[in-house]
Amino acid sequence: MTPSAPELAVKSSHIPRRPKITPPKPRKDISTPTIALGEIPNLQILNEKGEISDPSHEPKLEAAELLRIYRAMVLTRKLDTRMLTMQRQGEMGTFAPGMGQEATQIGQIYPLTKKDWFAPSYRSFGAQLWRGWTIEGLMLLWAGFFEGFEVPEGVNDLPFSIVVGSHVPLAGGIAIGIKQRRDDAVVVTNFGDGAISQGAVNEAFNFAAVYKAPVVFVCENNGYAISMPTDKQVATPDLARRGPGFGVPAIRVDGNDVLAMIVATTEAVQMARAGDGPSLIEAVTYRMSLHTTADDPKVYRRDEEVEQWQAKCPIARFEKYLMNKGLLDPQAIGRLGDECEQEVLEARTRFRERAKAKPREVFDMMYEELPPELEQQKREYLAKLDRKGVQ
Amino acid sequence: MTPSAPELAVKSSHIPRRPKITPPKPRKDISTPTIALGEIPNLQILNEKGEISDPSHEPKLEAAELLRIYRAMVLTRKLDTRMLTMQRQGEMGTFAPGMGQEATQIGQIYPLTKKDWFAPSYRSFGAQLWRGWTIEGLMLLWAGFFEGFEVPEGVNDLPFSIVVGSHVPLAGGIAIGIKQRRDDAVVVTNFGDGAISQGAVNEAFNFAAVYKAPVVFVCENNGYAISMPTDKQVATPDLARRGPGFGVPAIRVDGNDVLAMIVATTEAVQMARAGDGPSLIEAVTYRMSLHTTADDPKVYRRDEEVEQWQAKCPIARFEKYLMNKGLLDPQAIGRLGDECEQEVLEARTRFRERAKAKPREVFDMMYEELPPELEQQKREYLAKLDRKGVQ
Amino acid sequence: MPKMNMVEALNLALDQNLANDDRVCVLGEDVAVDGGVFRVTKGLLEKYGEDRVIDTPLAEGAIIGAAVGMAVYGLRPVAEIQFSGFTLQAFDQIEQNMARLRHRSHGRYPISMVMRAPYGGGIRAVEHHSESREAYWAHTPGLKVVIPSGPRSARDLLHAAIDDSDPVIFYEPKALYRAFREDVPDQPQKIAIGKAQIARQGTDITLIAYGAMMRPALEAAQDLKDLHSIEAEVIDLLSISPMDTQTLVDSVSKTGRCVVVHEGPRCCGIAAEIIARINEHAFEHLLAPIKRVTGHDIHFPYFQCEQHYLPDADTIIEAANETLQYE
Amino acid sequence: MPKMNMVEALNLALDQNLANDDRVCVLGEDVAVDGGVFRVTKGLLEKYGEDRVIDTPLAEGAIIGAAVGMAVYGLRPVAEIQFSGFTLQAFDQIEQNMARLRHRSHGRYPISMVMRAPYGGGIRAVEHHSESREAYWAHTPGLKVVIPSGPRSARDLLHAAIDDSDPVIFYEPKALYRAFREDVPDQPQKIAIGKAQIARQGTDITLIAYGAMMRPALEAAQDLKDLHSIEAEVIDLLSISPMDTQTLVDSVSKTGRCVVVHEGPRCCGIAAEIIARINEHAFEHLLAPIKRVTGHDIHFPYFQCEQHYLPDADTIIEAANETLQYE
Ligand SMILES: Cc1ncc(C[n+]2csc(CCOP(=O)(O)OP(=O)(O)O)c2C)c(N)n1
Ligand SMILES: Cc1ncc(C[n+]2csc(CCOP(=O)(O)OP(=O)(O)O)c2C)c(N)n1
Ligand SMILES: [Mg+2]
Ligand SMILES: [Mg+2]
Repeated sequence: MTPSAPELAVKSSHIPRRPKITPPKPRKDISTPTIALGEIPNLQILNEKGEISDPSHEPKLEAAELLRIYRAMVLTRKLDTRMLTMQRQGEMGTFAPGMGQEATQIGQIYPLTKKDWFAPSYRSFGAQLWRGWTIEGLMLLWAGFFEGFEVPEGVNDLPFSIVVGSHVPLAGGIAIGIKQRRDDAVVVTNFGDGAISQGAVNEAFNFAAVYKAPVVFVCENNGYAISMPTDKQVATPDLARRGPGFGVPAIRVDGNDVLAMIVATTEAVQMARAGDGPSLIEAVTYRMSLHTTADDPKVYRRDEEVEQWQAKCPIARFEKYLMNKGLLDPQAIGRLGDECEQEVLEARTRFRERAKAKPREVFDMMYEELPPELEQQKREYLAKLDRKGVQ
Repeated sequence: MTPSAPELAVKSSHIPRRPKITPPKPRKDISTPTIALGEIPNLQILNEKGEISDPSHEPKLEAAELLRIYRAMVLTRKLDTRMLTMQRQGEMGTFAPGMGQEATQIGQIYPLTKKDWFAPSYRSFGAQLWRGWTIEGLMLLWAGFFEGFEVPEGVNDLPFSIVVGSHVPLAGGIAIGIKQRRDDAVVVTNFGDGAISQGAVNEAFNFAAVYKAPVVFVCENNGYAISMPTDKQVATPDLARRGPGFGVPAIRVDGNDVLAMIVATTEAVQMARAGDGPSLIEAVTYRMSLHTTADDPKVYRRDEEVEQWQAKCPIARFEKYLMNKGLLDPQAIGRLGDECEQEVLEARTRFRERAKAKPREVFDMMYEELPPELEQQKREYLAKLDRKGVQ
Repeated sequence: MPKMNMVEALNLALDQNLANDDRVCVLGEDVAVDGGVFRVTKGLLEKYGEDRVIDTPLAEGAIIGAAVGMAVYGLRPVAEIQFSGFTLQAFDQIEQNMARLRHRSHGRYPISMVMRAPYGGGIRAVEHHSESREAYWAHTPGLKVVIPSGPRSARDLLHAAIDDSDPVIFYEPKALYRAFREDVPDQPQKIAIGKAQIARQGTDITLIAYGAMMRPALEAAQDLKDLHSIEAEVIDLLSISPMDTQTLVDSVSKTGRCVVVHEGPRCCGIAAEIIARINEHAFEHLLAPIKRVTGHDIHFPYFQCEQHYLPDADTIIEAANETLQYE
Repeated sequence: MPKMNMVEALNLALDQNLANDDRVCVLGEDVAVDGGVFRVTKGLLEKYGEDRVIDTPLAEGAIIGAAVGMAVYGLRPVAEIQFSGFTLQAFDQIEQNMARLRHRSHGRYPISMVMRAPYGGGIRAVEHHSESREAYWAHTPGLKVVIPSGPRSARDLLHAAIDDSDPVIFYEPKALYRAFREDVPDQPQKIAIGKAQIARQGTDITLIAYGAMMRPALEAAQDLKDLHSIEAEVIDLLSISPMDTQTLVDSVSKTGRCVVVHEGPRCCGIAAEIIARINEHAFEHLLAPIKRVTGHDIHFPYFQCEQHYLPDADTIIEAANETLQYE
């Protein structure tokens, strides 16, 4: 019996002690490396020039699928760029741009089904769009409208977390629930190179390892936690090795290589689904843009460093690969870009229509039922709105 | 300029940026293994039969020194046993016996000087005695008398911590202070196999590694955290590997072998003093007695297990070694035991003399100066004592 | 009807809920094999298996984080924190996730879970084992906080807490765990979270207390009657948040005088909130300043002094008399 | 005397203390190279070097733990937590070590340190970035809590906090960081922690506020005067714990009426404590129930609604009028 979350429909009187896990269907199209507990393996499939550097792991994805992945990355970047403009024009609050991390974003949730779970941190536009969050929803919430946080129907995800690392133990908890119910879902959660210093994240590694919970930890090492470079955040040459210290197998992946991200996540998800427990993927990428729109990166990093990473752009690299494969040409690229831009602009229109503050709703969703004291506070507050003539 | 803690006597107007660290005097009498970042080394020097199993690391300590170590372990156990009797007779509060961990205790602080620091957890009788805490002081605090927590003159230690793991970040902080001041002191902190699951402890590993702070982490793996066996606490075959995941070199030591503990700690302390940063020592030992006097271990562990460990007793083992060396004979053992027993009993007498509750002092030590509101509460409280006729 | 102490009553409530609803599970340090350091979860592992009665590693933050995740998934976890002093290790998870996820998810993930923890003084414990910091949670929007005062209210309240679709902090007065026995019926009495109980009727003064302080409060009321012919009304708060303001206001409107009793620190404690509410709603009925008989704003004393520190019947009587004599 | 905003004034205080006392050091996320996300620590790294102006990994618990350790060693750390919402990650270290170590060590290790954190609403921030939970710390024995209301009090209070031999929580109203400028003398004015200031004299009603709420409170007082000829006395609390009860009681004894204003949640908030104290010490002078104009017991709203949620002059005037009209 598989429960349907969030409310388990049926109560079973007896829960079997032995796992009944759907055996994973090994994907024929993706050959996986080995996520390990010892030496940390490295994975890159597509090099910076867009050439296959590790043919043995090149996934055999269909053309349509490859283009879908490409489009998702382009859409992510278009949204990012547009939001920055909107922010600069005062239409958007402070937000965290994801430019440069598109491959990491799309790759990490590519192998998930709708019934799997995703617990993202705040810099996760790309993955959230792929999972089914709407563009206007994301715009709404970053513009300070509460309803942007509404989880869309059919999406099994947590709203993203603003508090660094604090959602990671929850991802483990969902996975513990899944395991208890012999559900065959898995959880993916992401967090940054800064987050890996949080006690909560390290506690979550241990819990997941102890319960062999089906959760994939994706650490997006984008080089910085605000101004703090990764090599001052930790004393190790990589972040992946944190995993084996807890018994969580790990791999270090070129996070600007969407194929490597897909392959590594596929293996990690298969492991989790098969009952083999958690794993940690360190995705090495770079935050091309600002930490948030309140940040000035010039204070703490050199332009040359940014330029070096420009050459490793995940979208350009994948573009070259697809062009070499004959799946894209400059025209198609232009058309696809326009299409994505259009999609973002249409969403912006819907966003603008919905961008109405609803100050009368701030007491909503606090509790199943508002207690009397809060009812009274609400009356007091509404009277104030009335006095001010606020609707 | 070396500061004297806790109050830095002189304010220097300029602090040098380059470390001026006293070069460590390599001990000729102790040859050390290599605490490592890769494969975790194991260290045992004295096997269960009291024979030297690793001659290359046998420390060349003088007879008097060996006997001092032996005596410290015996005294620790005598105190432990006596406190249990006192507790059963109602003269003592709940406390945490350390029986079986005497070698771990003495070994971990053996290489420290008075000006070094020690930040212990609650199960640290042996180490605290060695460092200069008095027996009656320890009795007082476990019997619920505040003054037992008074740090003796000349002892540079933290009072032990009851909250599992919470003192470990402080040890790191002291070490950061030491490093800032180019002081050549080091810090040793200990904690249990359960504590290693706490976020605070893992955060402290990272801080220490990042700042290369002179701190030695001693994890006393005594097999249990209350009822939780170590192999359910973590998913790794050992705890030492947690270190390298953070860039903290580690070693796994037979914690019932006091020579191995001394040798490993000596190396760790030398590393720290030389500016080479933190290290982690996993001391594999066993809690022979109760978790605390409120605990019934029969619920969660088998007698046979305890019996197996009895054979590995750290005191008996060292005793055999000293007897083989001709430094001890049954008579001397008996005499020394009686002496230690006597020392404990004399301390108990002093304890009993001082075991007077001082309810009028509960507002003391709260602040440098009591704020008016607390002055008022204190008056209120003293009036209540007056009414009750309590002195 | 069997007579039970509070430990047995809580165990019964957990047992019945585990039996009746397979979404319910129990997790925490030493709750399974050991049956809990106070034995509240004894025998549950044997009955419900290790999937539902879960020993956890030693990390309170992760326990609450995991429980919130399980609640998101649709389970109804009852997490035990071994002593309330260690709930601070989970403060971030409690405020940032447990209290907020219903709201943050726009209602999609109600966090129907309970965090149980023994709190309070009186058992000769070491540092950090005697605190009463329920006011932290009362000051935290999104939570409910309840505290029973005996075996029966413990059982009924725990049922109500597990049933609730919002996160409930369930503080257990550890001094009462084995202090006395009460009749505990087979089936729980439905009680609503947010309601206080009038434990003793009176007309001259209102004594408000909860948890372990109910015993000295009732004792004081009896003595006031016996020695001074004063009729004290005693209110057992039971639910700290939401608080049953109406019952408090009604009583004080009647008596005009009031003493509030709790163990926790005074500054910004529960008594302060009660005074503020009575000031707002029954100002015109007040005949004397409301007195606070509470813990002091100092660290809980080492145990040889705790009996002096903790509010007791004498202190309550003294405060009541001052209040009654106020002109 | 240079005119400064609060960020500059705080920077000056840190700079002077770093210069005058080499035990002082600054640590936190992004405080060194970046100069702090609000630029409060800008330029300090260049002047005092990376030993004393320390960028830390992203772990608030470890920051406070490290700072306590440094204080034990004899340094005087000023730890920055980037937003007060993340002090919860350090709650255990704050309560269990920072607040207690002087006591636990029987006076041997006074913890002379400051924890700075921006708090409060008004800057259109995301979730967890607008909270005001100073009451958590006021309820925690062993700490002091201060909150400035402008550049000058920020500078003087920060000096006092660093000078203090006890651990001080220093909350900075982030809405005021660049809101206005004040004359800030070269040398700090010695002010004692624990003292409130009468920001405006009056006879008809007392308005008590602190931090960013001082501005609407003063605005309300001006309007009450201009529109209703009411003379409101306005008190700037400055020190939340210890609290200057005497100044509050004296004022309310004179005016008989009082409104308390703060941003944080109402239940068990600072206003509740103030009401309790005035009730205890000035009961006979009270002519009307004391009103609370505070944040509500809900999560701080997403920023499009925050201006409605936050107390403002109008709401204070409304409350004052109700209080004044009470018979
Ligand atoms: C617990 C906590 N501390 C501090 C912050 C403030 N803050 C927001 S993002 C950030 C840096 C995060 O770095 P990283 O984890 O690498 O993620 P990235 O922003 O690079 O994606 C900080 C310090 C926060 N949101 N939560
Ligand atoms: C933060 C915290 N959580 C829970 C406890 C209760 N408790 C006291 S000792 C203990 C087990 C500790 O195990 P370990 O770290 O292995 O040390 P040991 O007792 O074996 O020496 C627990 C859970 C505590 N004191 N502190
Ligand atoms: Mg980052
Ligand atoms: Mg242990």
